[in-house]
Amino acid sequence: MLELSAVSSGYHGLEILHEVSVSVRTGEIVAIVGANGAGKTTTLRTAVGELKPMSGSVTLFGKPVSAGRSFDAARDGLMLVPENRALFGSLTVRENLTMGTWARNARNGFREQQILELFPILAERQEQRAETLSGGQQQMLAIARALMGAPHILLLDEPSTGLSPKFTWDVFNAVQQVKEQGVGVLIVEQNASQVLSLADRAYVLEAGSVVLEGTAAELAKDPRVQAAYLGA
Amino acid sequence: SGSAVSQSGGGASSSAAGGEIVIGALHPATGAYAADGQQMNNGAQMAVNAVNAAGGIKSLGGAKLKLATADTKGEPETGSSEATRLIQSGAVALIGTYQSAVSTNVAAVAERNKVPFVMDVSNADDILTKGYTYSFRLQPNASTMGSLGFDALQNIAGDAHKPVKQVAFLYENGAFGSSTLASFKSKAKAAGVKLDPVIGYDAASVSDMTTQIQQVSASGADVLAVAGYYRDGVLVAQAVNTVKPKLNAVFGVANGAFDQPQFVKDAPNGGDGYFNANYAIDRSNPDALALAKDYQAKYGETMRTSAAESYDAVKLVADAIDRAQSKDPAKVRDAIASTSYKPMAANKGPVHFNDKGENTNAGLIATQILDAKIQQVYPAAGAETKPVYPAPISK
Amino acid sequence: MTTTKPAPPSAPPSAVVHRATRSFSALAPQRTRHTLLTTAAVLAAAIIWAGVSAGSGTVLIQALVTGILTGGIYSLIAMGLTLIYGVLHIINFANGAMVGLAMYLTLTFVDGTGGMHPYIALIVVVPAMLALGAVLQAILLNPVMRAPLQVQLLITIGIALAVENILLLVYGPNPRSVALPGNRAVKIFGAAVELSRIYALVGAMILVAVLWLVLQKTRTGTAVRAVSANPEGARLVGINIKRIYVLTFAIGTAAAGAAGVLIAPFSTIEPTAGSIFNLTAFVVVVLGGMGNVPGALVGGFVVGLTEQLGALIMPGQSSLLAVFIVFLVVLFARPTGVFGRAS
Amino acid sequence: MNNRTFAPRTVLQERTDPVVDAVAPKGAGRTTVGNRVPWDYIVLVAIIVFGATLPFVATVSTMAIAMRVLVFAIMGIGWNIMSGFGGMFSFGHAAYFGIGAYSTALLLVRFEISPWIGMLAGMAIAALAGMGLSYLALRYKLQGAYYAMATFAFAEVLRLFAFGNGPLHRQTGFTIPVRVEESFWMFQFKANSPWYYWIGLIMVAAAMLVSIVFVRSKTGRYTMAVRDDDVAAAALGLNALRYRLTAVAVSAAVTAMAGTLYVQYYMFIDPSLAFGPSVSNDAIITAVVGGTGTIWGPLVGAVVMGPLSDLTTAFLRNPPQWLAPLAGHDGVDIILYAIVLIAVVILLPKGIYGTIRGKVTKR
Amino acid sequence: MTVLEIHGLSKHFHGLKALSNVDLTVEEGEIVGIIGANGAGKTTLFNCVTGAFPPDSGSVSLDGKDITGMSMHRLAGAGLARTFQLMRPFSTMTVVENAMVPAMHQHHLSAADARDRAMDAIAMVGIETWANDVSGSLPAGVLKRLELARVLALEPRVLLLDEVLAGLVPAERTPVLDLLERLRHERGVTMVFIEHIMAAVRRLSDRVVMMDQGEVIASGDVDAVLSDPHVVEIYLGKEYDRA
Ligand SMILES: Nc1ncnc2c1ncn2[C@@H]1O[C@H](COP(=O)(O)OP(=O)(O)OP(=O)(O)O)[C@@H](O)[C@H]1O
Ligand SMILES: Nc1ncnc2c1ncn2[C@@H]1O[C@H](COP(=O)(O)OP(=O)(O)OP(=O)(O)O)[C@@H](O)[C@H]1O
Ligand SMILES: [Mg+2]
Ligand SMILES: [Mg+2]
Repeated sequence: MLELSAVSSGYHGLEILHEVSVSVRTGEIVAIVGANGAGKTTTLRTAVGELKPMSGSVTLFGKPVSAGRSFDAARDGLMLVPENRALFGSLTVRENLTMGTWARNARNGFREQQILELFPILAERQEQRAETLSGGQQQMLAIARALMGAPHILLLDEPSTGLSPKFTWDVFNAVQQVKEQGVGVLIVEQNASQVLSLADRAYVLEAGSVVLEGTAAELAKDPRVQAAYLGA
Repeated sequence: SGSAVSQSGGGASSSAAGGEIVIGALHPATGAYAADGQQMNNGAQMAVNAVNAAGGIKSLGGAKLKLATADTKGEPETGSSEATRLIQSGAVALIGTYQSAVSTNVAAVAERNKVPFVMDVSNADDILTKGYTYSFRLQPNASTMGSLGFDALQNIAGDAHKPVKQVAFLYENGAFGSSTLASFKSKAKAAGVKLDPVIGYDAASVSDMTTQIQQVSASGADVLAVAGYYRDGVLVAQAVNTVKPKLNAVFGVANGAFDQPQFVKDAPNGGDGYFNANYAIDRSNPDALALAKDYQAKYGETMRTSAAESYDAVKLVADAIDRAQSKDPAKVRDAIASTSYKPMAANKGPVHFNDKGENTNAGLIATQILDAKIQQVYPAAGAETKPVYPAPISK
Repeated sequence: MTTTKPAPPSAPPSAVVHRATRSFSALAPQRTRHTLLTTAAVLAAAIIWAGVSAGSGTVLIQALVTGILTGGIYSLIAMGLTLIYGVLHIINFANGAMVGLAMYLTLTFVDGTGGMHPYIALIVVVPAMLALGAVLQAILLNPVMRAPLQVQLLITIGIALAVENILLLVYGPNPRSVALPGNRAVKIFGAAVELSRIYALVGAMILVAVLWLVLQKTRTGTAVRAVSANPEGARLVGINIKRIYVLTFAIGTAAAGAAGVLIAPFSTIEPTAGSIFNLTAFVVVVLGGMGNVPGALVGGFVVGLTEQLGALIMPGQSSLLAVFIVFLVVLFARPTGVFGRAS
Repeated sequence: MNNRTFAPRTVLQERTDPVVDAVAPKGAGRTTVGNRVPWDYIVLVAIIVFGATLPFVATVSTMAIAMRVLVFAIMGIGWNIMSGFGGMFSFGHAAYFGIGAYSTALLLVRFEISPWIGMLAGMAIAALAGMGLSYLALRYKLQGAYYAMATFAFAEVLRLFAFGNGPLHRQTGFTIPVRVEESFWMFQFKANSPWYYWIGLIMVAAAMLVSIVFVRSKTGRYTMAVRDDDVAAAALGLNALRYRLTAVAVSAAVTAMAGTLYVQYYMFIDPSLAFGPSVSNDAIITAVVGGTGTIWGPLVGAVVMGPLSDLTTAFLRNPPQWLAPLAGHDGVDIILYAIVLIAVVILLPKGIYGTIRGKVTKR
Repeated sequence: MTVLEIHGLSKHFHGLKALSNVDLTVEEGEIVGIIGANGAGKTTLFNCVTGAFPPDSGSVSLDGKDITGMSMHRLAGAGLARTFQLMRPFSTMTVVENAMVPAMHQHHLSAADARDRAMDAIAMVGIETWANDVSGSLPAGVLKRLELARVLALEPRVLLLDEVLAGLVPAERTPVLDLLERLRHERGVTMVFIEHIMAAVRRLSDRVVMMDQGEVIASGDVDAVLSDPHVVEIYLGKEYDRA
């Protein structure tokens, strides 16, 4: 279980997150919704140790996640698919996937075969260099790469950005399958209506603070959420 | 190595007013030419010690000499600013600097500050063609070495009844190599000796000379003359050993390698038979041999000619101060201009400066490596042994 | 070390075509064939011209053979440089100094063991240089890995100055040498060649093969390339990138060390003995495509041959002039190096 | 081309930080072009006035060091214009320095033409050469280290060309003839005359002025936009090539000025002094130690790095007790210099001025 | 009047056909939506039109003048502007300075005037709170809108928008959509936009073009295209109706 308790965090001494508490258990999907600049990305980056919290604590299965050592978090089964995807551009699709297994150790999880079935286009483009993939293809590769690491907890930062509607569904279906494999998923999404129908629980983040939390179904009915995130 | 050297430079600034007389020595103590630079500082220090031990400058009441050394790092602008510093801290005269580019700068500083500058080693002709009146040179300049070198070669070959017919000339394509080539060439032309092929190379970057030696071999030349520095000299020897051209001699013209003790260790076959016509310690002069021995004892390595030149430069300046009976640089300059100092380096007679500041008696000797020893073989007057010509170089 | 700063934002968006992308990946066959054909044609013309200028077949063959052999030496020296640039984006100005240091270590080894074969020094020198490289990266360079190119360049300039002068301090300024037992000249098509230089060429080839295999075929090698491609992504999949940086700089330094050992027998060993190759090594690296290990071998041959043939074609000029002209032409014609891939 | 994610392009600034005075970080009081007190100009005038008094207080050997500082400063300022503000990493600034030096020397020595004219000629030639090279390089999309290497090679080609060229006196180079009379027109004064320093100071001031005006100008802003993202700039109608070439030309011309000052003061130039790699390194060291992409960085860098080697040498000439065993060993001063250089760069990767300014404007 | 005419445009990358024989005509004041699966070639189409790289074959004309392969900055000067799917801010500059660049350059404004115009553009897209932040460290959604603000400051006649709504929450999308409609009505700006958000496609487009594997496979009225079974199958997905 990933747990952020009362985490404050930010950049260059500037506090962006104010005492945010978020938790994800294995086998559940948790969504974070919020406007631009609300601090969603900051939350995820703090969770994996890319950012050092100013106060509060981040723990993964009870063990603290040490800041500056996000690679250790990955090794312990915490994987982030960042907003900018951070693919290995000059490496091939296949090599990107191989690198995904770097921290896998002996964990069970998706097999390469399964992942390629999930993302058939990647199977076709195995020898293509990642930087020449289209935007959407890159997004798929980024998710696939993270899955190769057999994470216990998977963090997704706006995975549907730039994806076609069909593929957004495909990705969400994949997320569902990932969850069924026992992985905990923390997903940040603009596409609130879709993500709330997918998630078990959700948080609403505004200006660096959690303003609402609850089951996804409850939140989807909340008028404030409907106005801000579900409207046209 | 060289550790005992430069402390003496300390505190030069305080000395101007006191009884000590400061002579500034500018040499490359670091960088690619540090080996010579450090030796030259040692040589200069030995001269200072000798003068002081003999009672200092007599005409000034036994005033003691003091050497202020400065590391030029082989950079002309450092040479220039260090020269300025030495002059400001009271140096009566400067000596140096081993590299022509640095000397060019120091000569300008000396001229404008009206402080005499005696070049121990610096061969570019150019430095003294500017009408400078405060700069002097002990060492033969590059073109003198070219022409004297040719004479040496022709005489040695002639004495062995195998007159030179065709010379292949290999030179580093910088100022030194080029001016040596020019004067060698005009002498050769006058003597009716064919100069072919003439091959230049970049001493700083060359890393293999086999092709050049193959060219020499293909040309049918009977002598290979080489004007270059140490590292490239070793490369020449390696290539000669590899290609084995049919040559009567490999003949260095002011070569930086062929008369170095280290060359005997570094070159294939110990560089056996290699000639070099170069400015050198005068082996026929017992004082010079004694000096070299002292040096060996004191610093644990063989004294290089460059160190002897520095020694001479300091002694010459000391003598001039004595005769000038003054620490005034202008008076010292006049005394230097009328010197007749007898140097440790091979010379045709006492040092005599012409109005350009060149030592008209600057001379050179030829050495040959025989039995792993560098032996003076020319001129016959001071020779330690007879030259072996044709030399056994392509065994 | 913990960081309070965020990871650097992703690199800025690129121009349409990435010339600066390092090219570890497979070669684009068509472009490469085209390039090879052009290269072959230019080479043939240069050979004929040089042959005519030289007027002697032996000289020409000697130039070609020497060109290949010196080219091997150059690529040997450039190998560490290209690796370090490819992964760390550091223009390692200290590469030459490291080669020089390795020569002195070889010397010390040979002297200290009472004249053992210098190549045996590899067993000692390579690990020593590996360790040194690791330490330098860990202490001096890792703290500034996010800083721009010139910051790291300056640190390597500082390292070079320090190493050279420490050598001067410890070993003194006099040139030294080590002898290679059994070194002698052999004839190849009438060209005379020292065995030691052939060994160096063979060493260069083995080194290329080893480095290439490691980078392309091993998991760690792929990780090295992954770090080079996107450090943030590498961290996120669990790679400790600082460790990879250290590893890479260590390997690069060890490669310089191996080069130093192999060329020591035919070099004059001075504090600056390695640095004189700096210029040439830069050229080799760029010609081969920065970060492209096999490319460095090709780049070395190009430089070696250009130098030799250039000396025959333009006697009296510095042979480096020809090298730099070829270099500029190639840079403009094939900006990712003769062997690099145009993305 | 959807590869924003990758694009390992070399940028000369750390991206998260503002680099130019005109660009302050969030929340900070902003100095913006044209609407506040022109501090840059005021500071510049103060520096000149203050700096001009140095010859009255300093010893002659200090002045020799001060001259080096001035030469470094001009080179660093020049380098910073194209590499700091323009984002094109020049690893061969010696080319422009050397062109300035050689133009001056050649015209003076062979044709007795005033160094001032030589300087203008040198600046023009350097600007043209820089533009020519950069046109080719940029046309072929050389970036980052590749561009750096092209400039490096260019400087080397010039060095080797001068090295083998008769009319340029090959390796011997040029020596400026010593004149009997002092002369402004011929830029020659008696040894140790403060005029060298004052003229050099004016050159530095001119270089600074060019730098400030450039950064504050529209062209300067466009140049920085192109540096940050050339494709985006082009999509907004900016001719990226034009602004890059402008930056190169200005940078080269400024740097050429340093060549003139060098030649007239030291009275000697040869191929390695003019075009050698260490000259390029000096320009880079000056700018980086001071702070790349900042207006005042190169000046600070010159003041720090110019005297450093003399300081380490002097320090070891009379070392403190605990260092005494090291004294007298040649090379220790250089090792010390190297250590200081490395330490400064590691501790202050944004340069001395860059770091201080970052700290000050943070709150 | 026809503003933009694309004829027979093709482009391939190492044997991969990214565009083949694409034809597209855009009338003045029209808003055309481009949809298509990821990798269909939409961005490549923009790239070829705006001179980011030359097409292999085919032609593009603006106002009847051939502009094929014309450089990007000249096209921008001629009034054809684009945004980037993957944002490209001038990262050392603040948001307002980013927008000042085109304002100064295109319209020769003084710095002060340019700042005013830039502020207007920034306000229009709703990111004025970030105006003085350095753009290198902005959240993605702000950068998206900065892309838009910059081209607004340029005041082009023809605007190519590459997924400007991606990364915005619905509440943030609405003002942008309003803005785009206003631009058309008030300034008569012609627009071609790539978008995966169907609500926006429906609201904005006069006409929709569906691309697949480098080809235009359907074109016409929004509802017609979006209900085309083939489009549903390959692009919208079976679940689309469910949403
Ligand atoms: N590297 C950085 N340096 C300084 N400030 C930053 C940095 N990255 C983000 N910020 C600031 O942190 C705040 C929150 O940003 P964050 O990226 O977490 O938002 P977000 O909720 O993910 O937004 P979006 O939906 O647009 O991705 C913003 O105000 C932003 O300006
Ligand atoms: N520079 C390039 N080199 C090689 N292939 C490329 C390059 N740019 C794009 N491609 C390929 O061309 C195809 C079309 O890419 P494009 O970016 O135009 O897709 P898109 O329709 O914009 O997709 P998305 O909706 O995901 O952004 C993709 O298959 C992509 O892999
Ligand atoms: Mg975000
Ligand atoms: Mg796209």
